[in-house]
Amino acid sequence: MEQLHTLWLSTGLYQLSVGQFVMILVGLVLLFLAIRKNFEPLLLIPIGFGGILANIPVAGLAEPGGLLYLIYEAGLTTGVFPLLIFMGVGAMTDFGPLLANPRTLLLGAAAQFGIFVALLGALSLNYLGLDFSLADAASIGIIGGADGPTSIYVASRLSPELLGAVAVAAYSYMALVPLIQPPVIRLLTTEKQRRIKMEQLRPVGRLEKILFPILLLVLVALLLPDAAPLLGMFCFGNLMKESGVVNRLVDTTTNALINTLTILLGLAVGAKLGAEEFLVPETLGILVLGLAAFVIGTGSGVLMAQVMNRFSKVPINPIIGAAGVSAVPMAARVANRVGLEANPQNHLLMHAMGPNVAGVIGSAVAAGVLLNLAG
Amino acid sequence: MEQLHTLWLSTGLYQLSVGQFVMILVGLVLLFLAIRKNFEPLLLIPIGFGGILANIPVAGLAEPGGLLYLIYEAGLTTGVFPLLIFMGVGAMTDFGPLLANPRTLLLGAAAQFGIFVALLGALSLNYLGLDFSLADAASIGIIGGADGPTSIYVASRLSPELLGAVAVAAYSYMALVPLIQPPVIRLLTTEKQRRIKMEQLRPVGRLEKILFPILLLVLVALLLPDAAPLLGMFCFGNLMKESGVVNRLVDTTTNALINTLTILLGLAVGAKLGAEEFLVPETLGILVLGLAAFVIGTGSGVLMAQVMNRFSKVPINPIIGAAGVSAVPMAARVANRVGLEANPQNHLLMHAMGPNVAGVIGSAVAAGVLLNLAG
Amino acid sequence: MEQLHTLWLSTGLYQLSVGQFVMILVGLVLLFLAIRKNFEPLLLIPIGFGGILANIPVAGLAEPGGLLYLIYEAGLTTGVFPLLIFMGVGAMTDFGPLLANPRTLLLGAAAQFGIFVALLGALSLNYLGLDFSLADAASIGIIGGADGPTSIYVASRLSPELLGAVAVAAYSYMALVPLIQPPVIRLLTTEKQRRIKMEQLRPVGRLEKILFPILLLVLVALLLPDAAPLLGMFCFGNLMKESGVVNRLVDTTTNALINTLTILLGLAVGAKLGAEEFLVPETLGILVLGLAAFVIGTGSGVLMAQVMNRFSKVPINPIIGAAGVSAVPMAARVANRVGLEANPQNHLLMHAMGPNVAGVIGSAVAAGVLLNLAG
Amino acid sequence: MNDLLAQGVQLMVLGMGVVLAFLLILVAVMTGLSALVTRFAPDTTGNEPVAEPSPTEDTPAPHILAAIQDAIRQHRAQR
Amino acid sequence: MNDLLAQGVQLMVLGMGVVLAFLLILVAVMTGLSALVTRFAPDTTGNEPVAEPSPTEDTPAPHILAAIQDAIRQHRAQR
Amino acid sequence: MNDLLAQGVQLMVLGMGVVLAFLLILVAVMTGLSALVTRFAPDTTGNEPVAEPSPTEDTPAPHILAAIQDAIRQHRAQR
Ligand code: NA
Ligand code: NA
Ligand code: NA
Repeated sequence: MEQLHTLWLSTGLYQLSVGQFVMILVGLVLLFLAIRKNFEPLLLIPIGFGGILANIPVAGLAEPGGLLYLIYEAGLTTGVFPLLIFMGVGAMTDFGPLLANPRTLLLGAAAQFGIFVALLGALSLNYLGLDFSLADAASIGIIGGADGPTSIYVASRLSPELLGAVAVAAYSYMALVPLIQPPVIRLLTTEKQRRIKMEQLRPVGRLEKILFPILLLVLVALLLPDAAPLLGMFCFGNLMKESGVVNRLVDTTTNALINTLTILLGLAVGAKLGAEEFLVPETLGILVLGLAAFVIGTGSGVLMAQVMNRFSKVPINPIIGAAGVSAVPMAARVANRVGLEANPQNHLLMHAMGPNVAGVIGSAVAAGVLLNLAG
Repeated sequence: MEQLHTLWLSTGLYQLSVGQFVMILVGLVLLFLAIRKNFEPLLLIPIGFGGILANIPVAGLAEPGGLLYLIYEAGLTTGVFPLLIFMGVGAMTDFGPLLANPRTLLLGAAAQFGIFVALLGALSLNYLGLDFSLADAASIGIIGGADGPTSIYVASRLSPELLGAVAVAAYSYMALVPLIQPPVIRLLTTEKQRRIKMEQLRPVGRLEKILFPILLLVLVALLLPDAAPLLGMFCFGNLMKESGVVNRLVDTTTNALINTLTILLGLAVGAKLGAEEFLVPETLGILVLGLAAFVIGTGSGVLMAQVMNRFSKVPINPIIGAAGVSAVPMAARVANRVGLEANPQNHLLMHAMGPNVAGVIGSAVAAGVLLNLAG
Repeated sequence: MEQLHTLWLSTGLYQLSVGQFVMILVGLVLLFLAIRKNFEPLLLIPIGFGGILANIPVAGLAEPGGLLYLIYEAGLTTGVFPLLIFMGVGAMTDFGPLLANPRTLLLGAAAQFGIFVALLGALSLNYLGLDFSLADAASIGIIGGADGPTSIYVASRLSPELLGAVAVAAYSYMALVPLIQPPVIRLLTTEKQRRIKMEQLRPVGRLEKILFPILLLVLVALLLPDAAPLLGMFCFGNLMKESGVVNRLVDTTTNALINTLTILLGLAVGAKLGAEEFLVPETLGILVLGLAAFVIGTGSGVLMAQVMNRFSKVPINPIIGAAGVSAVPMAARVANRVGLEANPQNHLLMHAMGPNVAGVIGSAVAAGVLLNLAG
Repeated sequence: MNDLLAQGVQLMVLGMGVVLAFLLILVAVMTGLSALVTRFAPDTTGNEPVAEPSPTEDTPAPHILAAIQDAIRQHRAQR
Repeated sequence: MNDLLAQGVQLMVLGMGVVLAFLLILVAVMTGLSALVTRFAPDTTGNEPVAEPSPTEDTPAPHILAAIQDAIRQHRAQR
Repeated sequence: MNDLLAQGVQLMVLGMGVVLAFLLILVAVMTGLSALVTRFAPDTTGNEPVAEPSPTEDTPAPHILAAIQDAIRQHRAQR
């Protein structure tokens, strides 16, 4: 009888707080979006499920000793998961289109503007009663990098308590890129500009592809060591791929290893979806600012392309500037689709891949600056 | 000369204790059973080999700093290995047959009776001079769950010093299911009952299969949070599989990840086969009680089917009640085979899969109760 | 402005020391050798890249909290990585040729002589002003074992500060085996000896192959427990393979698991390529002694074959003695090639595989002795 | 000792009770679920997937896109 | 220093001694093993496996069983 | 608070400056790289690999060698 009482006291029905109930609903919504709407399911299924697990009362999965807590400590407090995932991303990235047209790097640079506008926006929200430190603002801004591992790495370093909201915003908006970007692109371009045909990209040889990650690494080492963990692992993965002599390592890196880490990363992020951390006004601010960052980044990329067209004879279709936010490869596909709407013969996909991967480098560089100066 | 002496003093021949010698023989027997008799080789080869390694004198593989010790601490003291393996099991489980015939869940519930009888039995053995606490008795009872990761998880939480014997008993009896169950089934059924044909199972749609793990998770969260780690990870794996949108994660989970963890889990369990822990009278008690738990669980499942036939017009072949112990998928196969002996046209395999996976849920629920009340 | 200064102070250009610059060049050379010259790329790409990362100023990747440091601590301070890799090597090794011709074990024993000569050589270098302890000398000697995981395991136990140089030397000379061994072989054999045809190897049954790793394990347990971690894991991998009943575990062990660990091991070794540890006169000594160890080991193997031919009627082609250093399977291939030069009909490959795998056992035994007596 | 046995019996009663209760509730929930699904989403009980297999799942990595472009380029070159 | 060299020589003698001794014992054991196997289990020296490849190794997961049943159901439906 | 905003503006200017500067340098380096490669290693800009696919990459494990020998033995036996 006493034990029955003990048992009842430890049921969820007795212990569940309103906040936990709401967060379980949030988790279910994420699962719905992932499964039914195909919102980045590789990440949002583990994150959503982890969020539910973290909010089960009594079980304490996200508290010291709990499974999610242990995964979080092992992989995110240390930074190991996002860095190794970034290695895998590097091993899946082809810099060929970028090497064939290096100036598209500037599109990837410009599109990072959204990061810093969102950062300022976060600090401004302090006037509305929210409470964001400079580090918090940097963690929010990096959502505009449109790159999951980079966002998670920065937020786990600077503002672990915001990690849940930042990661959810980052992956959600990446999934929403097909809805977010087209109106922005159309607003900032004319129909005629969107019809611009671009020159066929030159083929890029193996030697160039091998040397690129090495040169990038050396530049990072000399100029921006703070970006070395992220870009270093990224270049490492890419060099393994392009070297062509360690295919078995590349195979594991891009399959078993990245898949395992993706599951664990998602669960660890879910551990940060505790009600008391997530159900705060700041989260709303983060969601709004993240969206703003995506919009502004998209716009900056497009405008940079317009500016470059002023100064260059070889024209750039400004649509591909939008791919500079990264959100690989979704943003490049969106650019391709918008281009096809304007001119059904105009396949921009490969042209957009250049700024797309440039955006990955750009936001990693921005992450380095933020970690150095806002940390 | 002095060094030669040092070397001699550190040989196994000089240092080997009788207990270690016996345990090395036990390890060899496990390897023989695994390789020659095909006793759950996926687990018993790593466990048997780990047991031998743990008993090599001087080397100290199972002592602080040793490899097996480190693996044990990383994966079993934390509970991470059995939980992640349970995720993999979830990703390999099909709840279709259970969804097509929900009342077979009751068979999976009834078959857990063996757990609690063995628990009582363990406490009774205290009268014969053994020394089992309530936690110990719970760890022994859970052998009757006929589910490796569940048994190991519970034992590693409640009675780490019994883990070796519990795991060996659990996997050995799972391998012996084809010998243990048929006589029990025949004793408790008539030939005519064993010939009962069951209705064709209805097909189950994808939506139901997706919703099931989510509903199960919500029920666990509300009613039995103590079972949340086990059933949560199980449902997570199952949802990944049924969602159909993260196939690459499912592929890794059910191959590279579960295989790696199986090897490490086996070695870690082997670390608990040290002579001083295993060669005690308690081990004999554990082996006897484990067998009893399997027999009683099998019987309870069959009898529950008989009871259900009293109250229902749609008949259940009582043989499939035996599959309620779990021991997936061996017990379902045994049920199929016993059914074919009675009626060569009567394929019970799919009907037995329902109680079979129900037994996994049942023992995880029982584990939750035990962890809460006996911990 | 102040922040710009902060940023400038943290650039690599400002902070890079000469030593770090040199080590980055060393890393680039290793990458060049790995990619262009195919020097053991599976290890030297991760090691070389890890070496560059470790020498990026400010980033602190190899300092406490840094990624490489964490990987090093998790995998090498504990010894887990080389031991699990050795399990994978065991799962890829076929003892058939050795079982068909057991006396070739003696070639694998003799070839370990290089280890001990290099050890003595290291101690002698103390007269030239270097500073090697007995443990250091043992770590250097083990390079002559021509076996990566064994060398790394011993060095990480006995002299972590020499690990970088030892690993680089070991893998470089393994890659250089096709250049190092042929002249030594030709010097110590006559053309006529190199033409010796060897008897066809008998087929070896499955039972023998299963029993071999078990017997080896038992011998290690009884006679040389210090070699138990290395040889135990090696035998475990081999038993899994030969048992034929856990193919899915073997598949993961020899692919996803060993590949992941190889990447991590390489990066961890790179963490020990810090300028202040590597750019010391001792490193030059290590490189010279490592080469000497390979040469002497090769010679000892060949001479042992000559000696055995004195006492046996069944002749051994002395070339295959060179394969006793291990460097699997490169040294066996070199033996095959040198044999074909002398007699284009004479395929020595399978005959050389016997001493080749014997050399793995031999150096693991030597490692056990060194760990016991020099530790 | 007697006390321990009593605790054991209590645990047995409670444990089997919880297991049976939980799985009975689950039977009810599953039956309800099945009824709901059959009523409101009957098409999905067949073999058709609930959602069309999404083309964006497991998105092709950029290097596949590069390979595609290579193919396009060669195709154009041949014309 | 001299002392260290002496230790080194001792280690060399002992080390090579142990390596040779251990591998010699292993030669003896392997030869004995081979003789025993050839005498008592000669069939297994051929290419036949010791035990028939067990059908229960790597047991098909339940969802494969489900697929099989699906196939059976469709087969019956077609008749 | 005002101070924080000022820091934010500074961070924005500096951050965008560094991103643009770094990527501009990278553009220059890539253009240089491309020019160098085209001048000194022009053959490699085609589709031929820089080095012949090395036969020693991913060296066949010993058990594959054993399988090969098995095949050779059987082949000889058949003659
Ligand atoms: Na970006
Ligand atoms: Na069960
Ligand atoms: Na060796």
